[in-house]
Amino acid sequence: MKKFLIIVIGLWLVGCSYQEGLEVSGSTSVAPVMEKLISDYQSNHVANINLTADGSSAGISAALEGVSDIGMSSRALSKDEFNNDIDVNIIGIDAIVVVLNKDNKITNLSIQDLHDIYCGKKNNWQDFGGENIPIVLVSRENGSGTRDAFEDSIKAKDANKASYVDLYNPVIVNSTGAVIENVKQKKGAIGYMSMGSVIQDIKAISLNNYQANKSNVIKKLYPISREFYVISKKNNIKAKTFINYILNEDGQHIIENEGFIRVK
Amino acid sequence: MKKYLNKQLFFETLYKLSIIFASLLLLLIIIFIFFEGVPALKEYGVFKMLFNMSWQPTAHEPSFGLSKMILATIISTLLSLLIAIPIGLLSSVCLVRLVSRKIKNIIMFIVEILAGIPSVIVGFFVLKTIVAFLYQHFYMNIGVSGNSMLAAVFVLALMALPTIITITVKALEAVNPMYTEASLGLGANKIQTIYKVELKAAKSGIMAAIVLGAGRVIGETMAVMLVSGNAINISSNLLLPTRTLTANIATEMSYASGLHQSALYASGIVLFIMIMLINITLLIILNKGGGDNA
Amino acid sequence: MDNIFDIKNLNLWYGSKHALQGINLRINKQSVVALIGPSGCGKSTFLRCLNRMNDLIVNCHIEGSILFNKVNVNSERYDEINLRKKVGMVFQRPNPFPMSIYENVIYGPKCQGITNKKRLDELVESSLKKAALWEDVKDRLNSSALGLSGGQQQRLCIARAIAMEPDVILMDEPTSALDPIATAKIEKLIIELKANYTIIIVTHSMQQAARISDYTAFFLMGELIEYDKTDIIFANPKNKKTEDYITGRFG
Amino acid sequence: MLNHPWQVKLIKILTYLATILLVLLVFWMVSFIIIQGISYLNMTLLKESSSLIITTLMVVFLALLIALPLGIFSAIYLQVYTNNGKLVKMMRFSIDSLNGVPSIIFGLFALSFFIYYLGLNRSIFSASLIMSIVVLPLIIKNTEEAIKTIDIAQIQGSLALGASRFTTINRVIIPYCIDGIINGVILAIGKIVGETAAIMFVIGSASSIPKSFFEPGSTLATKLYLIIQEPTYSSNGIGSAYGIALILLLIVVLLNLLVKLVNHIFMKRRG
Repeated sequence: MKKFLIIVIGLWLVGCSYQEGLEVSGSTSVAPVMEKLISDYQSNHVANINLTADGSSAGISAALEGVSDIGMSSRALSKDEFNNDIDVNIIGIDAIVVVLNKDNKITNLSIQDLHDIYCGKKNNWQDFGGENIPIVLVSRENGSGTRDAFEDSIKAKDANKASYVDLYNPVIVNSTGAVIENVKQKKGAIGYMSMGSVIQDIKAISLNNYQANKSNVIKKLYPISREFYVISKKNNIKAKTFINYILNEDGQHIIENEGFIRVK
Repeated sequence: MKKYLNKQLFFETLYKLSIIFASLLLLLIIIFIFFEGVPALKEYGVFKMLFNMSWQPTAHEPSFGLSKMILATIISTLLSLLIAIPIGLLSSVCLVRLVSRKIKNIIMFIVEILAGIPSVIVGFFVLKTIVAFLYQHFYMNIGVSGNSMLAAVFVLALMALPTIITITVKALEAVNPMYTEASLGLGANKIQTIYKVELKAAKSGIMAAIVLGAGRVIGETMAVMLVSGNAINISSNLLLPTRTLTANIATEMSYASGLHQSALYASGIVLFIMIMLINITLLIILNKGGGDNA
Repeated sequence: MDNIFDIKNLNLWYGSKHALQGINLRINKQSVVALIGPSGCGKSTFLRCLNRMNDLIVNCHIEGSILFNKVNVNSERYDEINLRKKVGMVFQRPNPFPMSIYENVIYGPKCQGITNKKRLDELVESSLKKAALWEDVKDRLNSSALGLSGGQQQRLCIARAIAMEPDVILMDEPTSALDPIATAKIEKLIIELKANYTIIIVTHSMQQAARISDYTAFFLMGELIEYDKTDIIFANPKNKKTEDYITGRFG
Repeated sequence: MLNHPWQVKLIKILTYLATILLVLLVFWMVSFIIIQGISYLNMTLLKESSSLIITTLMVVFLALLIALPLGIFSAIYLQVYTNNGKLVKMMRFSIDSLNGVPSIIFGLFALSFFIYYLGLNRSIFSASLIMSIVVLPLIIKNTEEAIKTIDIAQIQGSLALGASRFTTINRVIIPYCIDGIINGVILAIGKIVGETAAIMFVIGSASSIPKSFFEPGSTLATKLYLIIQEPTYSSNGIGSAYGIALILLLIVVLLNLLVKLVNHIFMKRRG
């Protein structure tokens, strides 16, 4: 009986201590690609990097207060967030793609169309030249960076940045895969996700007649995209070396094959 | 003798510590849930949180109105009981009185399997059958996606059945045989005896079964989240999607932070209070009705 | 005086236990028959055969014929529900249902399909009057039956049985759970009921048998030892075993 | 109601119908999982879900390692050392209420207590801690039920022979209520294997076999939830979800058979 107690207490203590290292926190949309960057960086550099995905605003404030060495954000910093002892770098651009069911004949929609669809003004594919099938909205949950950026671009929010979409019976899911699954299963479904996540079971369409490719996105012809920012203190050398790794060839290569658009 | 005594003392204190720790766990849970949930309650106000309709956690001035979700939780629970109680009570009566002991044991084994099936599998099953069926046949209606209150009610009814049946069967078996004999003695047949006398005598046991079934259902998360569509709305059309308190927590917790996360904990507090109310009503039922089938 | 029950060569087994052996007995209409004997002698088992309550017991096997108004009721073809309409039963411990007095009395008739309110009210009044309970409860018919005293509850059970308008009322030690005053009231009631019902009563008390019964049957170890008029049984019984039991030498 | 023969017949039919409907519902669900899952139940799936099974076993092992002693000691204290005072009623109510707490609330508590307050990272260890709390009431209640069935004569017999309460516990009570404890353990395993909401915030996720308790992991149930949501990211899509669901179902059926077996053995021993 005594042996057992010692084991339990031992397990408890070991659990609590974990190694210190480079703290990276912030946007949930940037986190997946950051995870790949970290594991690649650690394979040939001695560094212990800890990643937490708790949202862009949390990442920005953590970097400003120095709680995290590097803050990730999928939205631009607001004026009062910016100060001059931090530097802000764009490491990649993520185009948000609108996806439809494979049987849906529609191949292009305008930003205004998307606004009408997600704000319940139009609810049948016939209005856009498709079949007579009601539209089923598939949306991400509150707090998802992708939803935030998408609804900003199509102006589906009111002045208080409160989303209208909830009023029109959307199917709300909390992962990209679930968006794919719902769009794949339901004829009338419409969804959105990062360009890199699209697979052949569903159909990505062009917006304002522009395909979501590298040149259209960089030239801002493709209407819905967002930059991935990393924020760090100027004097933080460890952070700077990791950021330089991200901005040079092998970092950018990883960003590209994760489906995002490289900046360098 | 000295060594022996303090070994006994050691273990008896260990017994005491164990039970004290076990009893304090509930308190620990209450403390931490309230600790996390209070900021949002204070910031947004308890009254507004309970009765405001709009849930916009990521807006500039966020609103954390839970009323639509509280209503969805209550409605889905009541509707699922509306299905589970008749089936549960009727099959319990059948098991206790109308079928042979062997058949009863087989069916009770099946009920135990249903009780043991993880809720994620029940949700998965309903997602791939009922939800798919609803969309195939009702996709022409605006807003219908298969994921709906109806699918959630079906899942919750499946969840409530084992609880209701096991406890109702126990209650019926505990009915004093003198009532049965008295009724049969007066020329009543088996069905009349069961429904006019035995169900009345086992009344408090059956009420406990229903209340426990409600408790089991109101806290269900995984299965509901998979099939309900998670849209924040309440509508008389059961084919439209809805979101319960539990689904709200599970859906948004992974990416929530700051006040948003605290608001999710607050919806956990609301759910917890609902469960405690159910436990207390259960206590009242069992104490009050304890005597009538002595 | 033609007989209401004619039992011929009745045998009963609980699994392997031979509880009733070769019972032959005739019971006349409008008479009170007492069944006496030491505990476990089978008198209650015999009583329960008369309204087939033993059917409830799982491994109970019955042979022989029980003629009720010349019809053998101890067969699958005869519906025991009809039998129990005609043969009411009162149990040892008063067992009114957890309902109101009114609902208790009309329970039987309602199960037979009598739903006309006026008819039910008449039945309630006549049954409670016959059971000498009407005066005590006529202004609180809707109050719970569990609120009555032990004696009143037993009389309510009798009223409940009478409401079925049976020919026979079986009573399984009806007063053993009651105080002497309530017992006296029940005994007086039984004697009055003799006018329109046949009453078959199992009792432990030989004084009770002597006081209220016309005929007495003495059971011992599953056999019917002697059956005759009550005063003959108690004055000069033919069988030695009956005499030993009556004078308390064993049992 | 029920006073006319046709009403009686109707209710009788409805009673039988309800039971048939109940059995059909369960058969429909079980057969759906089996039919869909059987074609995926092959070596590749077993190899692929080996990490899930190992993780699940690790959580079961550690959760029981904590909950068993705690639960048995608590049950013993409640049954042997206390009368039914006010304090004991409070303790019983809090344990019964703990049993009624929905698993999502345990998930919230685990996140705020283990992860934020104690600073543990999202790992199998944290999941095991919360699961030990979830199953604790089950262990206590089953052990108590078993202790209750010991007839007082045996306990008094031992005490009468001068044995202290403590030795009576070791010699009479614990050996006697082994089957109650085993029942509790089997039910607890069933609950741990099927649990998702209570551990989803604290267990993280992983696709390889965990090297230690302090790594994130995926149990059969949490992985099933992920695959149902995102079938495209798993090797044979929704198929592996059906496969895992079938494995989980087999475990549940096995556990229920085990309970029947244990009751049968000990019923004979108790005579």
